[in-house]
Amino acid sequence: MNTVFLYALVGIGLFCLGLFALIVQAHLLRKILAINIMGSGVFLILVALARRTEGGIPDPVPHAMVITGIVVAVSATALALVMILKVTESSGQPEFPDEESK
Amino acid sequence: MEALALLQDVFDILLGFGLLWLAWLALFSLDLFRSIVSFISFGLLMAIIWVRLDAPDVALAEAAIGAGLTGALFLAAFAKLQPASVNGKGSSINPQKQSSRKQLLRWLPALIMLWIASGLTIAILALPPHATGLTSEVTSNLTASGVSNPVTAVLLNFRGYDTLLEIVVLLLALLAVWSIGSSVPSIESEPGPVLDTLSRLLVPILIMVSAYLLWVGAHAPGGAFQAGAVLGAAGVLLVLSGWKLYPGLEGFPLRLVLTAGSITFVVIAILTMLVSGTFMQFPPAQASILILILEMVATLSIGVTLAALFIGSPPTDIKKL
Amino acid sequence: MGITFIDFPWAIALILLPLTGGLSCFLWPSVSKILGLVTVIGVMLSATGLGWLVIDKGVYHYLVGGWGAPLGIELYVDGLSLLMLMVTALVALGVSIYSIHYFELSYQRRFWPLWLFLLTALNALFLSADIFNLYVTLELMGLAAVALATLTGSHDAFTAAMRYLLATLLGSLAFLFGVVLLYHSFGSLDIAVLSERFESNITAWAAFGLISAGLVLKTALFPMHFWLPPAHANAPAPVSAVLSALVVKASFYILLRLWLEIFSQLDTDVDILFGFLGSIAIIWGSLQALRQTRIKLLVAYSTVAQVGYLFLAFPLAEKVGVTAWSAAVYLILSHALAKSAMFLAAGNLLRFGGHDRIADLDRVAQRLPITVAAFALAGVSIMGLPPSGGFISKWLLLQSALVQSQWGLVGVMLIGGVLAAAYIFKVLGRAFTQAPLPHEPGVVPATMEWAALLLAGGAILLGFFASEILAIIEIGSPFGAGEVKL
Amino acid sequence: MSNEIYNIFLGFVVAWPLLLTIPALHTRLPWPCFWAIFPAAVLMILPGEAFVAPSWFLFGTGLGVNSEARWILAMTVIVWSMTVAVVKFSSEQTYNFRTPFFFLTLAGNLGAVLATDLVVFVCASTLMGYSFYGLLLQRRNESSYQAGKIYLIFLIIADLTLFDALLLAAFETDDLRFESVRQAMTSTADTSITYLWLVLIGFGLKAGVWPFHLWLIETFKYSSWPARLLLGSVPVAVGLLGIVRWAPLGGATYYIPGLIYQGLGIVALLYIIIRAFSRIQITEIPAWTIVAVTGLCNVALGVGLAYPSLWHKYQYLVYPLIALTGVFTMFLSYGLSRTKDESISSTHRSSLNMFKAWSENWAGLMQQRKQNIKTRFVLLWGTVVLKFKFLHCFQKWGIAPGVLEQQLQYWPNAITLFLILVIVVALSVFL
Repeated sequence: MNTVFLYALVGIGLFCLGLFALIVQAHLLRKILAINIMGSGVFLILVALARRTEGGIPDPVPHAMVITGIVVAVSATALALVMILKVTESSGQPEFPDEESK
Repeated sequence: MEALALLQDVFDILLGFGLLWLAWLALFSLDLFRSIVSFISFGLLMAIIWVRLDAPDVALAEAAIGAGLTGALFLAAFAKLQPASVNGKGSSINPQKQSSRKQLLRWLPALIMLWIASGLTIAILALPPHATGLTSEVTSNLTASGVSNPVTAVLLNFRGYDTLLEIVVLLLALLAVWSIGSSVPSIESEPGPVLDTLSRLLVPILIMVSAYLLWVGAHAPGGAFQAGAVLGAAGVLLVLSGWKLYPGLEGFPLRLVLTAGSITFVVIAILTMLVSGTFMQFPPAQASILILILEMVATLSIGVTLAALFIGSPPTDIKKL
Repeated sequence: MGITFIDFPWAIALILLPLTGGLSCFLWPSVSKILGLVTVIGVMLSATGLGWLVIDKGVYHYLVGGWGAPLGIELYVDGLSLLMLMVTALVALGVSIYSIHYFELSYQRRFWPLWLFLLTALNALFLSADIFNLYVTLELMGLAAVALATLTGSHDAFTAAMRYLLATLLGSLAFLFGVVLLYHSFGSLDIAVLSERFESNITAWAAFGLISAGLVLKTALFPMHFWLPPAHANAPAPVSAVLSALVVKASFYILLRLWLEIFSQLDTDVDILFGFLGSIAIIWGSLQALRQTRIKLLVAYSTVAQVGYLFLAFPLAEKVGVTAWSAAVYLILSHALAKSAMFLAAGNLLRFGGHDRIADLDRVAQRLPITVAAFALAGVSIMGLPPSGGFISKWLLLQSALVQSQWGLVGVMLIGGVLAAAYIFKVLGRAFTQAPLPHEPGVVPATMEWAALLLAGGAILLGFFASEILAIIEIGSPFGAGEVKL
Repeated sequence: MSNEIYNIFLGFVVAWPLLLTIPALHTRLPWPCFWAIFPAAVLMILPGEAFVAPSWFLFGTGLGVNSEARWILAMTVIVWSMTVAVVKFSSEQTYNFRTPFFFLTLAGNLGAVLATDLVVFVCASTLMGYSFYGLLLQRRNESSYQAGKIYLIFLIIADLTLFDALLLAAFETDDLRFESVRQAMTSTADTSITYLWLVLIGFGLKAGVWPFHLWLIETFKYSSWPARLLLGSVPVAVGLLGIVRWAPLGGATYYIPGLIYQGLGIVALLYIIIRAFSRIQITEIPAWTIVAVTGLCNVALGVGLAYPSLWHKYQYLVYPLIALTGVFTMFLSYGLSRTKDESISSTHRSSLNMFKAWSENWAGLMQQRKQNIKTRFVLLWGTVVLKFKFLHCFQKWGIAPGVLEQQLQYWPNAITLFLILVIVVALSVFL
């Protein structure tokens, strides 16, 4: 059972690390990376905790949920990346305009 | 036996810390390119962890979509970003500008983050060590679902409605990307001889792998999304080696292929409603063939959509309209 | 087979119609206008059919795939979700009529599929009774909304939409985290099953914290509203209308639903926190609206203020339950209609004058009487003047505050009313003065004017059907037992 | 005439002008303004009392007509028809965009007159008040815009006050008809004083009762013909009617408010007399007359509040008096417009000058003194401002919200706040 909680804690670590980067990193590409890593953290917790079954066969529902989640994440990432390009094109910087001046 | 368990624990701990370290590198490494490479490695490590957690379906999806395609998307964006930001006012990443206020802005979130992490840790450790979730429900209904792989059963039968919406999300992302329509031309490099040969060799293999994953998904790890992602990877490889879609196919045929997955889903859902009276209720006898049809078309759509997302700019036919 | 008219699966039609509509608009872009309009009319009919069904037979359950909870996904319609679906259909109709002439040809083919997918997401969201399914619909809605918000293509729009995208992704992730914790604590994703199995423990409160914060971020409650004004102000007018009228409300709806069904079992003081933030949002949003020099920003900040009113229902519902919740629902409905009308009217003014600076809005009333009338009628509802939907909702809120002697909240609501009157007359007053036109005005097609008036008229009409609508809210008694007294 | 038809007709009287607001209707109809008033005129001469309460309407309340309302109705019909006759709204060839406002105001006015409960009265008088704003701005110049702005501010405050009063009334009683509200307010002393003051102030603002007469004078000076003629009957008479209908008169004794109100009325009259001899322009006279009349009404109301028995004895006089006020001021405005047009006769003017010369000796002195005090005050204030730099303070206050908003939009701040919210929400459950 240790494995379950070990990986769940790693998931929390990823989530918080991503959140931290989402706040402090100005570069938009890194913000998107951060969102992706946060998502991975949540998925990790979801799947890790699914192994708490007694029979040894993990609960398949979280697995399906994570596959759905991964597809959603890649969709959001693709959209975000194109938008970063647009923001950069018009402002010359891959950052929010208010953060560069600070 | 005990030594083996200990070894496994050590392996798990190493994997966990490796994952955190790669995440740190991806987020805070000074060089953006290194960050992205770290992110791709992060995805691969993640796939290994999924295997460790007995989730081979997720591992396949992660390796193909999470690490592979997302990584490729990031790399492509990175490549396009370089000229864009150089043409502009130049990069603003200037470490000397850090004021004391900015320092505070780093410490305060860090503190809060520690607080949240500890709160979540307590919340998760408080969970009971044993829980069955929905395992028993899935197993008892597995025979009626038409497939023997429980994950595929959940994805395409028990919670097929979620999957329908998810395919729509993917399509929507493509629509959005096309609507925004980056004016930065996609990378048009001459493929070197290595890439050229590689693509000639790899693409047929990838298509084979995709078909296998699709077929095997009914009773073993695999399925539409994994197969679609592999197909998408083949598409990416083709694009990278300079392959272009025949212009006549860029219009309606391409759009039809892109929407085929969703359309088939909807059509089958309505057909089942007409037959059994309930939306998306597959009759157990026909369930396996219906799911196979669904997965085949969905794989094609997902693969093409992912490849199109990688290219980014809409086909000329769409631009004209 | 023998499906009678009333047994027709209207709920499924509400999801499949816009979905197929969106797909066909993508396949045949040249006829997307007609396809889109037909779809939206179909959605309107389906919503009416569902309404008939639910009013006639009570709460509606649908087991998708025939599995049922906890294994499969269920659709669930009670009075609350029915009203949300109906107002969605109505706003969608108005916005679609408006859009026919608003977008240029090249934008039509981009707008319609995205918009119909957004409509799919909204309908699916209001129908769903499964928290993971809610997550998927939230993401679908968020991505579609962001994509639509970029349609103007300006630099400001992209920056604003980027911020919006990050905020909405973060909100969804927090929500998903909460869903994960709930699933692993109670072993189900179905709201009804969760509600049965729920018990207050440490994991539950962490889930509650994550879910509420994520949804509050998406609902743009002060101080989480940072993304809303620029995103709503820089989007094309029909998109702003949908974002303000429906998208913000969708996340509030989820919060309300989960609060009522699941988290009411927690012993919490969060309602006081929500009430406090809501009060600040009212004052802050109104003050900011008053400071703006552009109409669209003014209207966007007004949304921030009106969202504040929604959250006042939480502390008030402690004692008078049904009345306060009904007030919130009524406010959602009337604000949806009024705010969409306002954004559409602002779009007309923008089209007419080529700008939306309030100071230069002179001499519009003479040229665009219908638009100004729409703005004024919507303003009446936003201010909460009788007779309008806004009046009924604010009346109910005030009444519940008075019954509990919550004088602070009464004061906030009254000040909010005065400020709302001030910012609305800041625009309306300008429309009556005389000034020569500096340049050739743009052409505003009649459909665009009448669409705005239709929605504004709906907001006023809501004031006349209070008892009927309150009766619909009671179906399935989502807010517990009790009766609303006007 | 059967009861049902009578009831339907009652609703029709109010709904008809509302319907006519639609341009497609009133541009096609010959003499639309006369037709708009016509049902009301018919109702005026129809015998009998009626009360209609359509259940679908707001809170299930309704409209009604009785002998009291008939007086006011008669006044409304007379004043509106006269106005129409004088101004001839739709005689112009081009489409006049004020015409809809005319119909809206009329509908609101009729609704308020026929209202039998607080909610309908509020709805109708709100509609009337805001559409009257449209009529006021017919001249479309900067000064009329300014005057309209003042009117609007007063109107909004008045509506909010009345809304509070309405809320208070609903808090006390479920039935919002005038009679039951009056009874409920009389029986419970707790809120009734607050309610009374809210009503008095709200309608005082609406009717331009001294000291709230500022908007009345300004509006009268700068507004156009229809608005001037209607001023006495639309906002003022409806305001007075509101006080009479809403206030708990004739029940409990409100000695102190009654006394204050009598005092206010007398002060108002004195003030107007002084003003009249110092610097009133001849065109303003109707406006000042209205203020004087409302001052008189204040005295009467004060008496009624202080001595309920007197109120019972003479209350039948109130409605005719209000009706007379409206008609009288309209004729006054109309008459003055004629004299002004034909230039005021010389004798009239000289007598006016005589009054002026007489008054200036006395009032001019007051004026000078006032000026003196004012200068001193300004000087004092200036030193205070300079010393404490209050001005800068105020400037900063103006900027502060903007700066704060920018800080809120700054991404790290925003997300940090978000995280704090997560923690606070989770903790507040836990604790």
